[in-house]
Amino acid sequence: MAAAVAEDERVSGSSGVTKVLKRPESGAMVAALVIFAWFSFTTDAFATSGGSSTWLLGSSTIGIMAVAVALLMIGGEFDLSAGAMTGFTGLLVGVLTTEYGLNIWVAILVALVLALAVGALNGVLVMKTGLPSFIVTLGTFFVLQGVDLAGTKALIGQVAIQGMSRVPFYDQPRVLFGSALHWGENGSVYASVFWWVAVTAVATWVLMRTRVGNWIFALGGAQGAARQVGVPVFRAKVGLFMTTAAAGWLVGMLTLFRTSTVQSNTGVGQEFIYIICAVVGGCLLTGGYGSAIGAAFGALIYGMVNQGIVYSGWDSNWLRTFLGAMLLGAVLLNEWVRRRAELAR
Amino acid sequence: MAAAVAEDERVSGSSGVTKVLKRPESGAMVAALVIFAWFSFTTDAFATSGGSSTWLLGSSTIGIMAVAVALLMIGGEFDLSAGAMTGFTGLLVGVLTTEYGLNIWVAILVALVLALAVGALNGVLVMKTGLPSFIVTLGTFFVLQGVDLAGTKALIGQVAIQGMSRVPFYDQPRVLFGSALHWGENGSVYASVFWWVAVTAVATWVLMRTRVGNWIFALGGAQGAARQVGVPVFRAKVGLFMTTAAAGWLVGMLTLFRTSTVQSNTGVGQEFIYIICAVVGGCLLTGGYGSAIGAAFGALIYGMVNQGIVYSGWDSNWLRTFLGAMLLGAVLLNEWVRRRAELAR
Amino acid sequence: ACSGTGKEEDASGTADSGFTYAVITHSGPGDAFWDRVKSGAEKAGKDYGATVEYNADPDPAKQAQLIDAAVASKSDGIVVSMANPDGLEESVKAAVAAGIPVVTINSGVDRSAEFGAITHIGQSESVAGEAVGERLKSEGLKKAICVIHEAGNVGLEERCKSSAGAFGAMENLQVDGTDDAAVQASVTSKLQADPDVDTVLTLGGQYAVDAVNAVGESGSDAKIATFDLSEDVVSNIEDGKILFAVDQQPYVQGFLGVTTLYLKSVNGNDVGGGQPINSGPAFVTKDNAAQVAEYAAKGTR
Amino acid sequence: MSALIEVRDLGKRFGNVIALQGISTSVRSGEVTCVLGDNGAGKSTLIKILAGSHPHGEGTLLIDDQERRLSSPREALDAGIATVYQDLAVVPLMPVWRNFFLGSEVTRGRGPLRRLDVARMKETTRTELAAMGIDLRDVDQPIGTLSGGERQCVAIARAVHFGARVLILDEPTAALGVKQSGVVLKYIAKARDRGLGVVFITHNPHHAHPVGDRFVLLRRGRSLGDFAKKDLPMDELVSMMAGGAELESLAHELERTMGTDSSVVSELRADLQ
Amino acid sequence: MSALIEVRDLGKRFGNVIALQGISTSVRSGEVTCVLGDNGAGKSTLIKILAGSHPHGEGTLLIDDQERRLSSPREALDAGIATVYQDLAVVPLMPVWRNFFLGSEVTRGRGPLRRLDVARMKETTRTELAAMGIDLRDVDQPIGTLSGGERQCVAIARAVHFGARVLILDEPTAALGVKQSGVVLKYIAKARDRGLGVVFITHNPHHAHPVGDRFVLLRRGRSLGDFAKKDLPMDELVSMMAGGAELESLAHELERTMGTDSSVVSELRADLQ
Ligand SMILES: Nc1ncnc2c1ncn2[C@@H]1O[C@H](COP(=O)(O)OP(=O)(O)OP(=O)(O)O)[C@@H](O)[C@H]1O
Ligand SMILES: Nc1ncnc2c1ncn2[C@@H]1O[C@H](COP(=O)(O)OP(=O)(O)OP(=O)(O)O)[C@@H](O)[C@H]1O
Ligand SMILES: [Mg+2]
Ligand SMILES: [Mg+2]
Repeated sequence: MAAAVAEDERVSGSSGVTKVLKRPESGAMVAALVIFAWFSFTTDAFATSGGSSTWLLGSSTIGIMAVAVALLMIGGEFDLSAGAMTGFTGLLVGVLTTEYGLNIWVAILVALVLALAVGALNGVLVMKTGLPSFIVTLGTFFVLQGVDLAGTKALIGQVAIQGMSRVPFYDQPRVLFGSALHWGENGSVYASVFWWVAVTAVATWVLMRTRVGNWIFALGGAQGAARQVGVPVFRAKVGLFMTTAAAGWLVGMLTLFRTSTVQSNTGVGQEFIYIICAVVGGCLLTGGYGSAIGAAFGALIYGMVNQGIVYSGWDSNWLRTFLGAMLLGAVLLNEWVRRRAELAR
Repeated sequence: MAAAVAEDERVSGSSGVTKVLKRPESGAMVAALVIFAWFSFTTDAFATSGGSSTWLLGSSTIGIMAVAVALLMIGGEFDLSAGAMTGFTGLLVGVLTTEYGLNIWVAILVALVLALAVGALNGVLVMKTGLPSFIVTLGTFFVLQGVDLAGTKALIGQVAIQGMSRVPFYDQPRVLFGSALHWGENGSVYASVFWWVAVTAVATWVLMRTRVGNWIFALGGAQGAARQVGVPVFRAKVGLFMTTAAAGWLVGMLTLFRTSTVQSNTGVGQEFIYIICAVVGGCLLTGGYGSAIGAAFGALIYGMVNQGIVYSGWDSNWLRTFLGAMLLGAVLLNEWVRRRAELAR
Repeated sequence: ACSGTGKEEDASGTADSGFTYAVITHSGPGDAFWDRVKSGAEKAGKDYGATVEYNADPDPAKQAQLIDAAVASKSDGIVVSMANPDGLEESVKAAVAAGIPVVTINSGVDRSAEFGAITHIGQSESVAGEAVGERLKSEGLKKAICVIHEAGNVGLEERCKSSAGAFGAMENLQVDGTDDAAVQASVTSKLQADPDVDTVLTLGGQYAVDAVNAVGESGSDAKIATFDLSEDVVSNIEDGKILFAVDQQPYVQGFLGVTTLYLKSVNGNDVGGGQPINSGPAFVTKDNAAQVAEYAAKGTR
Repeated sequence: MSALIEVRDLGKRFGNVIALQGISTSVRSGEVTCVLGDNGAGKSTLIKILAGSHPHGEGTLLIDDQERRLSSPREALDAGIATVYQDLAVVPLMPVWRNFFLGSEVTRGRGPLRRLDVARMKETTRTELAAMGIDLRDVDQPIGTLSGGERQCVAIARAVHFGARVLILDEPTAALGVKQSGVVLKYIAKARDRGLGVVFITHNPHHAHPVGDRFVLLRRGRSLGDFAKKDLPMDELVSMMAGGAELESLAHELERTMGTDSSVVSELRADLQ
Repeated sequence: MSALIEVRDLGKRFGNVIALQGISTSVRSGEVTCVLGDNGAGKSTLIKILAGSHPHGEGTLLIDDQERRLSSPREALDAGIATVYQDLAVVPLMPVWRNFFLGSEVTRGRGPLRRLDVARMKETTRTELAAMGIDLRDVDQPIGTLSGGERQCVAIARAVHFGARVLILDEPTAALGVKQSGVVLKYIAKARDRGLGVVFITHNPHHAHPVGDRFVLLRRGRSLGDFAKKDLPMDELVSMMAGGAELESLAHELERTMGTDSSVVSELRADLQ
């Protein structure tokens, strides 16, 4: 039968707009716009240069992790150790430099290697034991949390890194991880914002345009089928866990070099925020569907709501209530947009 | 073709033992035994009457929630508001009685009704919007957390209920929820332990021997298929969410009437402990498989490890590390037992 | 038992006296204040050749279980902080009834004697809070925010509440204490949103450092005060970036708690004679910062 | 006699995909309605509408002469319509017997003691399957571990067991061996004789023609007509299903590759005559 | 000529279920090996062992005369064995073209700029499917929204496209219409002519006989023998597949319900002669 060159009579017209709106991230984009507009109109400072600096900063570190976690989630796994990892790497660099006088660049490298090792361990455990990653990485999370607290305490006698800024060559990595571009009245765009954009761009490229991206979708969508058509399931999964760990390292460095300190409970409890952002950004919890840009927008929504509530001057005891209501609103809007797009003619 | 009455030649022999070991909870049972044996031998107080009272008590409240959460998880959903719910109901009764002088039984009833309403809301939102329950109940969790904190502060000016024991008729519900049977040297079995056993028994009965139980498995295993064969999906799901909320209420009452106080952050962060216990007990995170007894054993493992570490006198900074390692060990053992059973001839 | 992970110069200690003391507080994991209480208790244990087992849980129900566990394992004494006395009443009374000496520390001073404790060491958060509030007021400050880094924590709420009581216009700001970027961003936002705020009160040394960054960034000239010390806080005080820090001397609370139990064990003493013992509060300002810097660096102040 | 189910001008679209358009037919008591058509013609979609699994778009759906809009399979089941779906509607992790009775469990006892009658359900499952020529090793094994055909048989046996007035079967014989296919055809004939209305989808004209009373032909979402058996002899049915001319050219081509004596070719030729 | 794949005394069990026992056969270049048998006989299990999806239990598996134990489908693919699984091995949420090329993606560019050649992959998918008589509306739609037969065609087209030396097909024609079935048979014949070894599973003796060169019959996990085409005329094949005597009684029964003139019955009768 000849291939139908003309428009198929079984397809009613569909515009370019609905095609864009069908993407997983479309809903989150619209929700982000709505929230931005809302806070811009209702508060004075939100949309100023100074105001936007704060919520961009707050979103950026969460955003980097959310993007990595989104990749992993599309691949069908969770990483609950991601939050503790940010503290772990920061503490490691802090301890190695302030207490043992290691060269700061070497310390940064050591932290990266260790993070990757933990990531690989997560991946190998998940694949070899067949246990759900939720449980395996929860185990690593607990272990890391204990190591962060007890290890730091045992090595430096306190529970937070102190005196980081007096470490030799501190300023070199600080340029990379902790500096800021100033603009407007009192706006500053931190390095982490640029990292965030870069990570999102790379992740999107990988996901949409490379073989590995194709595999990630397949792993989450139907691991058995992926295996049957010859996707290297083991390597791809372990790689995903290592990616998340590397992102944890990056965020650890960003935190350490901006605030010049890390505490032993840094990042604990954040792992769910990352997952939330990924889901708000359109990722399926069950894997196989989602986007990196979406997760970045999810983080933006979270960051804007978090700071917007402060700008609005609402009683901050209710913070969590507002946050919950807004997140729910955002996902509802998100879902609604996507459904509309799918039903659109 | 005649039905094969004689042993089918395509089935190699299988003993009764492997049949038992194939149940989802078998691994958790073995793991619980191992952990009990370990702490009994390595510490003095663990297996005494006084020692076992503490870990039984600790396991019981978690266990009640874990069983309810396991039902929900088998049905394919999560409830992240379960932890905050325990605080919410306790605070509600506390505020209504100490501040507004409401009759204590009426207050308890009001709390139950409100809890069920929140549960129903969770369920209806999940079913009507098609959003994952992870996100919807996370929203409710945030909202409840804010209400717990800000509401309590606004109404009674502090964040913990005080003076509960001076409320009229306090002793009546206390018999039901907060009393203890004393035995041995200084052992006491609290009411919550009995409630735990009862809840587990009822849940097991429902799951294994009733129509609703059949539906729960089907909902989690393949909701579409369940719908197609006529299972009332909507009602069953909403019912499950309400069950979890009711369990939250029960635990709230048990906490309030044993300690005579509840704080505004009671239960926050516990929601994941419940999920962990259910998974350790053999429930699949993706739904469709698991057991109530397993979840109860999961809670027992968690409770024993938590207290056992204290009895062992290990440095509490490492608590989380030990906890993580032990949980991982327990699930690994669990998985190993089940695999062995499945491969057994 | 592997207690004493803090860095100790004298590894020898005294001969083992065979006593075991349980220290049970309402701290969350990794809290810097309670870490110093722990250090003090462990140092005392080491000095007296006793085993100190430190455990903590912010949930009163779980804290009560920890007390029960100490009773079950027949401790020679219990040090307990009572942030929520109602929740611990039964367990503390049971411990006393079982003949185990109990010392309360930090909070719960007004119920201590009633429950049968030997004495109470340190003062409730409210005393420190009031002192901070008054001091801020005397500095001529008008409007403050109190940064709560852990939602619903009884001790933190108490600090803010009593500071506000003494100070006047003070508003709570809830932040996420496990994400320093978020803490800094939230404080900045608050300062931008409300330019009248001239005081930031934080409840932990770590968050004071975040607040210093935030104040710099927002272009506000708000003053910063904080509960608890750390090395960075002390250096910031010396630089004039932090007005003062209030030091409840947590190390003393832990050390004296164990000491009191030890004296009871070896000599039958009832330290304090039924009266509470104060451990502070002491203010660390630019004038005396240099003196505490050394100890803050060691993590004992 | 009036129709059990009647559809008029039915249409359905998924987003911008038009899956069905302008379909009219009826299902009568004691009759087998065959729905035939190419892959992707819309047969399963039509069936899912009748079974309450998808609500319909345009057009009207009459059940017992009442205009209805089924919003759940439960409604269809309550109206006496039992369905075997092409994707089978089984829960892979659940034991065979639980799947068999899912949604229509047998209980005994009363009040809070009302419980599943496990022994009876297992027994029924075993005998119903044995009657189809499937002797399972163990009705307690998860249905996901059965072979494709075994699963198909479970689904058919279930629908036959619970079918009250209308039995809908979507390609029930596709995964089945010759023997099992024969059994299914027998079931269809029996159901018809009991006075049920049957809707039967198949690609195999040799299965459709002997048991069918009326034939609905779909092509690319549209109906090519609704024929009574007498108006549609076997050969015409076959050529309509495969689209005459195309089949001719296919036979030619196969002849070249396989030789004229190949039975595929001769079969095709025979069908074309 | 030596065999591409040879199995000797192969066995496989799942827990205490013995799915296969003592199977011996071979796959040769330019030959079609048909595997026949009842539902649940173990055909898919055998195929999954050859495709590397299950490791085998007892017995030996030789590929190119080397003893092998395949532990992943990748190994089988690398040995030139492409498979169409009965459960299709597709990822429902992914677009059709991504499924088509999954695991064997076409890229362009080099180093970090190496990227998927989306346009080419889409085009290939479209043309390969059109060649099977499936004209998709949109190769970008999730494969989960295709009809059963359309999905089947994607899986077949994929295996044919990537099949290097051995092509394994597990009931490829089950969900297909007459026309598409013919196309698949043509593909099989073509692949054989190109010198590939083909393993073909089907329930339809009319599909198996014309294209098959050797026939392996399975029953309840055991082999009933491995026959060359010349030793096994069509009628004997049919009666072996359905189990002679049982078929006879079935024909009787159907005759009673449907009348002697029914074509199912006459077909059965014809097969039995
Ligand atoms: N949920 C859906 N979303 C989008 N398109 C769909 C959906 N379900 C079905 N379709 C499309 O509608 C058309 C008809 O599908 P249907 O399953 O009814 O075909 P069929 O006649 O049963 O084919 P087969 O014989 O292969 O089973 C198909 O082309 C399919 O792509
Ligand atoms: N993972 C498994 N666990 C347990 N039993 C299994 C498993 N896979 C297959 N079986 C059993 O092995 C037997 C053979 O199954 P198989 O799928 O190979 O049959 P088949 O010949 O392909 O049948 P069909 O023609 O119906 O597809 C079946 O009875 C099935 O129940
Ligand atoms: Mg179909
Ligand atoms: Mg098969």
